[in-house]
Amino acid sequence: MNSLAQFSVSQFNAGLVYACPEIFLGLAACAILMLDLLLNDAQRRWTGVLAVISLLLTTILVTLQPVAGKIVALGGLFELDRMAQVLKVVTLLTVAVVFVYSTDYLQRRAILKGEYYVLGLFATLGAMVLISAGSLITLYLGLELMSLCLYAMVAFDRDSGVAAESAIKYFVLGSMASGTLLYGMSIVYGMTGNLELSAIADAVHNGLGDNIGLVFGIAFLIVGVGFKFGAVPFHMWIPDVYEGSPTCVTVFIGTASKLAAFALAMRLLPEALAGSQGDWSQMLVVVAVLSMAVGNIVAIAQSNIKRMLAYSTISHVGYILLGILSGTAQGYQASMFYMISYVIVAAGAFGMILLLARQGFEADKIVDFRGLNARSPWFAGMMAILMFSLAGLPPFIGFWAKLGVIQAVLGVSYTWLAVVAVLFSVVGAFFYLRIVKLMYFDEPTDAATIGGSVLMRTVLSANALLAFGLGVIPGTLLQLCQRALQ
Amino acid sequence: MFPTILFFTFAATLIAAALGVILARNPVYSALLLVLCFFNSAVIWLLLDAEFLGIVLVLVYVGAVMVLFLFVVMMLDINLAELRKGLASYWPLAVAIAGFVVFAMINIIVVKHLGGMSMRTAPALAANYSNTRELGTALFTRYAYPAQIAAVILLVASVAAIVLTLRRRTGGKPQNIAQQVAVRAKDRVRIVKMASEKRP
Amino acid sequence: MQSIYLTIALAPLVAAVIAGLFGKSIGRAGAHSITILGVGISCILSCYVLYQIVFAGQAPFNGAVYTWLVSDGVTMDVGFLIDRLSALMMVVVTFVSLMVHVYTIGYMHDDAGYQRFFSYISLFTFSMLMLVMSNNFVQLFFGWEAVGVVSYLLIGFWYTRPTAIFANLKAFLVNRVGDFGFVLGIAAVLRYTGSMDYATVFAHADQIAAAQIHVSSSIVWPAITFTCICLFVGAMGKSAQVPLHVWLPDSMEGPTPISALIHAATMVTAGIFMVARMSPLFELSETALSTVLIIGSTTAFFMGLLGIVNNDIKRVVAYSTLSQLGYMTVALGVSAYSAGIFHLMTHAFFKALLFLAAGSVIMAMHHEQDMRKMGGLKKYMPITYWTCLVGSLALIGFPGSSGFFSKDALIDAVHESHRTGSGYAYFCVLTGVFITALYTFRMFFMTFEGKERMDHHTQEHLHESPWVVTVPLILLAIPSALIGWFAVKPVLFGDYFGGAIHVLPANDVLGRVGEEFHGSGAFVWSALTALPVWFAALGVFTAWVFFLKRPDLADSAERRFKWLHTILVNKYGFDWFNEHVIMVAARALGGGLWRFGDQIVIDEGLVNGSARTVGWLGSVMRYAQSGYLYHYAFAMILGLASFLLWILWRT
Amino acid sequence: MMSGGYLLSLLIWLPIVGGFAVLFFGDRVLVAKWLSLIVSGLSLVLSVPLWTSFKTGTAAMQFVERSPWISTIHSEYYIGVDGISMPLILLTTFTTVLIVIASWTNVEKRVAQYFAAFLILEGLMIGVFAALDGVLFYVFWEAMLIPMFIIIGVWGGPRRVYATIKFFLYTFIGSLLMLVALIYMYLKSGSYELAVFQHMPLTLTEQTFIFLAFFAAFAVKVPMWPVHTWLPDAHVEAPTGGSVVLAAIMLKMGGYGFLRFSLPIAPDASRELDWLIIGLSLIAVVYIGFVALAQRDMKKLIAYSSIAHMGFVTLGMFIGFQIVAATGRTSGISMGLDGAIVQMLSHGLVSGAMFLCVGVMYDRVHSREISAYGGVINTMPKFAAFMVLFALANSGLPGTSGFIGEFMVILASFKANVWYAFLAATILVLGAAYTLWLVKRVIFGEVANDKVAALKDLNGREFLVLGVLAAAVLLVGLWPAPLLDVMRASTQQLAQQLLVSKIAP
Amino acid sequence: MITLNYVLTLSAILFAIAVAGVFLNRRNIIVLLMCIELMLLAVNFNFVAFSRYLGDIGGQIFVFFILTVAAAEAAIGLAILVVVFRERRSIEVEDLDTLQG
Repeated sequence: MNSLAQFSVSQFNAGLVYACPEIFLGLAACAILMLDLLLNDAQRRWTGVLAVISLLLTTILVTLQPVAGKIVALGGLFELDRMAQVLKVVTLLTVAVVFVYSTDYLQRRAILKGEYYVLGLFATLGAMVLISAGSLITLYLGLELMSLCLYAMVAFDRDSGVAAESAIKYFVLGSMASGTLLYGMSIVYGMTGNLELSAIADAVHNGLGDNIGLVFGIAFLIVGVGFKFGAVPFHMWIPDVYEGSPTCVTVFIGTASKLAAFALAMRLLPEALAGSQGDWSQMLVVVAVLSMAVGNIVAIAQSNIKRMLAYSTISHVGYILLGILSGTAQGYQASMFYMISYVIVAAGAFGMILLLARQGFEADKIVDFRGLNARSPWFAGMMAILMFSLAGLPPFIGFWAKLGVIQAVLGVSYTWLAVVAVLFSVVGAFFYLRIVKLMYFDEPTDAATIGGSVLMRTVLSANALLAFGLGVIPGTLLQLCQRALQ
Repeated sequence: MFPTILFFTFAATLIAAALGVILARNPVYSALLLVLCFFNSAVIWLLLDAEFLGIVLVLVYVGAVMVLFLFVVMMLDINLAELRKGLASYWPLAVAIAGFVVFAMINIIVVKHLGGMSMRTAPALAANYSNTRELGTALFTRYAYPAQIAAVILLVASVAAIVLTLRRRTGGKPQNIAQQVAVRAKDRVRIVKMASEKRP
Repeated sequence: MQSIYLTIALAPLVAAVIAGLFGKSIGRAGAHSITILGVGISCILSCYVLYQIVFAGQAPFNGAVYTWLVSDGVTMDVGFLIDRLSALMMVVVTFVSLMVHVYTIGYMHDDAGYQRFFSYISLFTFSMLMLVMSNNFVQLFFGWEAVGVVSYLLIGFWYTRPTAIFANLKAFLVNRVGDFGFVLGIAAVLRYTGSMDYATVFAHADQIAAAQIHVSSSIVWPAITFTCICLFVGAMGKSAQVPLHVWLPDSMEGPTPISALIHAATMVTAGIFMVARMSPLFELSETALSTVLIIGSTTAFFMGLLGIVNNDIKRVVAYSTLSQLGYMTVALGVSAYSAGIFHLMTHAFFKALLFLAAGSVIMAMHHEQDMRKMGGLKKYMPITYWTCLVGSLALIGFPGSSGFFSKDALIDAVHESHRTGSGYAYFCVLTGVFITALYTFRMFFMTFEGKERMDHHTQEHLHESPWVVTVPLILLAIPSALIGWFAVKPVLFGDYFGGAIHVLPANDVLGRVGEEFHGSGAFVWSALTALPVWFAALGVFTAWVFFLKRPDLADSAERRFKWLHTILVNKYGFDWFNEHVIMVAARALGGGLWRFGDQIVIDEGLVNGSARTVGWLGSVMRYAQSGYLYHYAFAMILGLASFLLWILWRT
Repeated sequence: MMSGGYLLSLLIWLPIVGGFAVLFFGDRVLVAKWLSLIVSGLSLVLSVPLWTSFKTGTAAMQFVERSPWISTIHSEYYIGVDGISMPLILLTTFTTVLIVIASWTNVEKRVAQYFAAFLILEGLMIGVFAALDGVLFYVFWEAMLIPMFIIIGVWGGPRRVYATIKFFLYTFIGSLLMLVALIYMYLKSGSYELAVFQHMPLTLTEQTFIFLAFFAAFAVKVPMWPVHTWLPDAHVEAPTGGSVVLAAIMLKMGGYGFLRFSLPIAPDASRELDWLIIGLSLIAVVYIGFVALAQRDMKKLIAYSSIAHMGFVTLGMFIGFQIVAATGRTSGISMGLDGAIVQMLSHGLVSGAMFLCVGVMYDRVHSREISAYGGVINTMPKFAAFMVLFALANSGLPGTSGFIGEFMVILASFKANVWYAFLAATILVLGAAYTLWLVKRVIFGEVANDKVAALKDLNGREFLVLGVLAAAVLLVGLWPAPLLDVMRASTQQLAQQLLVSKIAP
Repeated sequence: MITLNYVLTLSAILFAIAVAGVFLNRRNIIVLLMCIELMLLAVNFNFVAFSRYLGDIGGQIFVFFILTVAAAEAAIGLAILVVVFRERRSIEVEDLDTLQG
């Protein structure tokens, strides 16, 4: 009971500097919550604009932070390292993009409410807390802050029965997963006597590595991590939630929350439990293989594109886990690159659905993409870039992601795993191709012009072109990931 | 010895009540049994020298959360007759799996001693040890940051709950703050200039 | 000199290209003028070359024109080897070709594809010259295939005729079967000598002789035998030896000039020429030569028989060609290469003559080829009649005619030989003489003598062919009749060929025959008492009896020997076998492999099957996603439980 | 290594950039066409210096460009050509121009996209042949699939979707396994440079797996039996231009891959597994030859013929080990290699021309069934002449390009084993049988129906395209020496590399 | 003396009961929410016990936050439940099967 002994007020206050992006974002969210009250429905778009501005400002704050090595602050509960910085920037920008995509969609469906942005900002805040967590407590609180916002956002369209259904499924299973995660945390806490990640890591290194008690706790942790990621067999919520949620929330879940899940996994497994890498990577092998298999195979049978993308997410999670399970710095870098590239591509893909959606028409059936090339060659091209990227074809960003993780597993002599991974990606290519096929080979059944504001169209194009540009010149992002995880 | 007996008594009640929660046909019973669970837990926590948390558990959970549960159960006007369905059809398998999970957990905790960890004995407490003060000190110094996050979580919870459940009744006359703020004088007051009447 | 050789080869090519590509603009006259000019130049220069080599004593020329390619240290050139053998062949080829060119002016007069035809035959001349002038195997093969292609194009010249396009495909494919062997032979030559050049290869022939080929773990063949037989398979295709002879009769679907040029005088003899050229190799393998001998004699005898029953004037001549090619092959088989070449030369003249005469008849008969509808043409077409008679006599080996010298020497050589199969061969060639005479004069009598069996309309328009037709006939008749007198001594018994043909002393049957040679006159005289002449006379007599005097006898004989007649009419069933067994089997095999192997096993089974399996798995696995929360939770717990199980099991 | 400015880069990127330009400015059909013609023509012109400035007599890479690309995985933008790849690049630029001209009027929908796809494809294909870095190679290799997928899928026939997806997945699966092998070698050597791969020691087991992975990629592309069934489908459904580029260049990628990767990187495994390749090659020749006989669709027939001819390519490449085993000497290895490369080039010209011929007829009659034709020569004599020429070239007539490769491979394989040569030589008969039978049924004979009767002979554009190809076929056939001179140093070096064991002591 | 074993075992059983409650229940979503509370309770037991036996206040702090979060979770969960009920007029788990496949 010596907590006070280590504590120094001045140090704590000094540490607040590092948390200033989080503080700013929290304050901004509160401010927007208040300001929104002052706007009438016609002016509601301004809430979105403010939210995006605050996100961009936060991004600037994050990038301004000089990071060299790992900074631990706020009583050890806050950690700032390069990985955190990169992930935060990506998360913030992703959310900003998601907000841009969402506004039109919400407005056309007459559910544009300021709370959407507020909850989104708070969820982002939760993700940031999670990314910068230095202790199991902050890890958990950040996770819950984000999850609770997401539960609410899913159910946000109160008139949609499927949204409510998916919300309750998400909520129940998510809470259960949190509970399991917590159980694991409690065991890890009990085994190591510490909540701080660095202290846990030390304890694990000092002889706890293979301890059955610790492995027992890790099993529970992996259930929690697996759930947040959406890895098989903890993936069951993903298709239902992706399909049922309003698409603008789906894209949030599919992108920003995945980044947070990645941070969760990275903080827990490689950082805190590096000493038990042999154990958790074996569990992850099973999860990864199952994810790749189920994700890719079941996606073939889908007719709803959101659902298909959900299964696609599951399969990509399998690939991301490949990098993590390899347990090498190179593998973590590969996973991080994969994660970021996946987020870029997924945001674009959902953005396309949002672009095509109209009043009373979700554009979430795969066949809704039929003949897109005839309707809009430009956006068909963009979607094709995204799909080929998801399929892992060069010269698109998805290829480098796959290259990295395969390199990672081969690096630890999991040759069979690499072969399995590539075989399943062939299966996966099939359903991405199907969308390209519909867009290019079929005649349109729908002659409506493509809507969307200029801003949204610009951002969406930029998003897709990023998937192409980073595919041609992936070096910068690869280096970023490399430096983030030396 | 006495604490041990107390522990076993309350633990047994706790487990029985917990089983009741998941098996009871009427959600009201479940809720009440859950209340019982919390009471028992609170007692056991007291036995573990976590006085403050024990009390908080009763106050917060029994006093607030469970009341909320009961309130919702009542409010939703659920047709209890329809709820009288049994367990999931694959329940033998489910129970077996659950049984296995329990077995595995206990095996690891008790037989394998959690890798030697669960053999540990509790350190003695200082004579002037105050659980509440310790907790308070920690919470408002070292853990100030998570405390703030917890505050945000509660804020989010209330915002979310309101967003999800607040319905404006048609025919009601709610305040429209935005309208009120945005109002301008010319909308409300019309200055009419009238030519002075001329006397015929 | 090299430029002369080049001119000889290229002049017809240039002419062919001009006539082929610009036929429309230069017109008919232009086309035949230019091609005749081209071939004429070649012919004259060839004669000059022959003169230079034979009489002026010029040394053989062996040199490259340009390097075709170099790979792996093996240089493949385009080059010429001009020695006595090739010079002789060049003269024969260009001369006959020139005659045919002239003749064509008349024969193809009304044909729409006039220019095209001239272009083809000129191209053929080029190809044939490349073949005979070659100094290496690659160019030999080039010429070999090129003449095949032109033959293909010419047989199918009247491309709307179903029979013609069937025949040309057949010709090409059967020839390809031969080439199949030929290529393997060339490959073997390269394998054991490391060169494609005649000179080098022949110099290293002993390397082939020393080598052995492991056909399987237990069977070992001498490489030389293998090589020679493979090469001979090529010759069998081109020179229409049994069983690869089937294309030649059908090739008569082409216009008659090319039957004369390609399918009698030149191309079909390429095989003979090639074997003679390869004599340094063949000499080293008794087995190969025996094979050659047996195949040749079989062809000579059995194909001759077919001539007796056929009624199509051109086909009779064609079977005769087959039979005569068999004779030449027999000569090769007994190492009497010179005799083979000599017969080749005489045959080129008289057979071209016969074909052209037949063509002349056909023209007169308005493209009627059935001899049963002819007869008594003698009085309408005297020049044709007389030239044809010269040709026929040469063919049957009438003493003093060119064919007599070549054939008689050949038979003597066979008689002298003790090679395995020579007894059989002797029987065949001897009996063949009788058969030759029989079918030749059957044709001659049925066409020119006896009753006029044509319809009235045709009869009214019968007349002698124009000069462009008759002049070549006459020009060919002269060597047909006379060349033997001059050539027999140097070519057969003198050392005409010098180093061009290589015969081991032990095999030198001609040398032995030559010991009794005392000048052409004496040769003729002594032959009068020998069997072949009497056999020939008997043949002519039989023909006279059966087909002129008492045609009813022929009919009764036909009835009596129905079975034999049936066999002969069906050409021993080769065509039936090829069409109903080989072709059907090949197509059935192809269809079977395609439908079963490709479509069912690979496509349906492996490719679509695995796709379907994945799709099926997907739709099955969807059911796990039941929509029920408790299933979802259960799946998670199953995952957790399996982790726990793994932990427990691990310890 | 000799440097040559930025010529190769220009060759790669000019068509790609040009393709995008066509996409953007191609709203007016004529603009798209002329722009495409200019870009492809310029590429052809630019590729000529590759030949003229090429230094024969050295196996070193020429026109080398090298600059850092992705430092984290030590992958470089590293390109260059040697005697093996240079002719293939020329073939690519040459064919693309012809395709652009040939497609001038027979594309009706989405013209700009069509031409753009071909231009982009051209750049990517040149990239494949020029890449000297494993990752760079792979990027081009895979990216190539995309335009081809679109070409077949958008402008193809009725079963185009099945065909194009089959094509895509078939090749994708093989390529990914190759990727695994590339990464494996990178992890071992720390570089993606092909030259490093070629010189790094590897155990036999490693080599075997690497070889099999490469085999999966290249055998599909070649294609070898039994992974060939995508090709007939793809060919039949593809538009003419697609078929041409597929036959003329894409199939060559597999052969090129064997030369550049399998043989030099895994020589010991190649030696151990040469029976597999030789066996499959011979099956391709004989089995596929028979299958081709049974075809009723012209394109399918030519497609099968392609498979059979590509069998010679693989046979020629892998025959070397058996030659050494049988004769104890090395002479013959490089003849097999030379033959294989010449066969690739020749097949590019001949089968491309054959597909163009079919395209010419298809444009008029809209049928590819053999039975829909007959007696085409009566109405299209000029066309018939070309078709017969190409058919003869396809059946390996000396004097045409089709002969050289086959001949050399047969010569080489005889050195190894009589039976190899025997089976290989069956193509003389089978090849002639299916090709000329096709000619007989389509070209010769009486006019079969009204559609044939109404046929119009070649127009100037078609005549130009076929004429140029015919000239090329004859030129290569009659004087292949310059081609062989260009390749010699490279193939001889490769022949030596094959014999040096890479198994680390 | 209450050993750590006892508490951990109790917690394990509670946890299992809670989990079983989630996947056995096909009746009523409210019970699911209760099960989740139960699960968190089990976890809290662990933390409290470990905190005591390790002599570290951190565990109890964690419990404090878990309680907070659990309250918030309950609020949001119930809110969602209300939304579901308004849409479906039912809170049966089995009725929530629109989304599947």
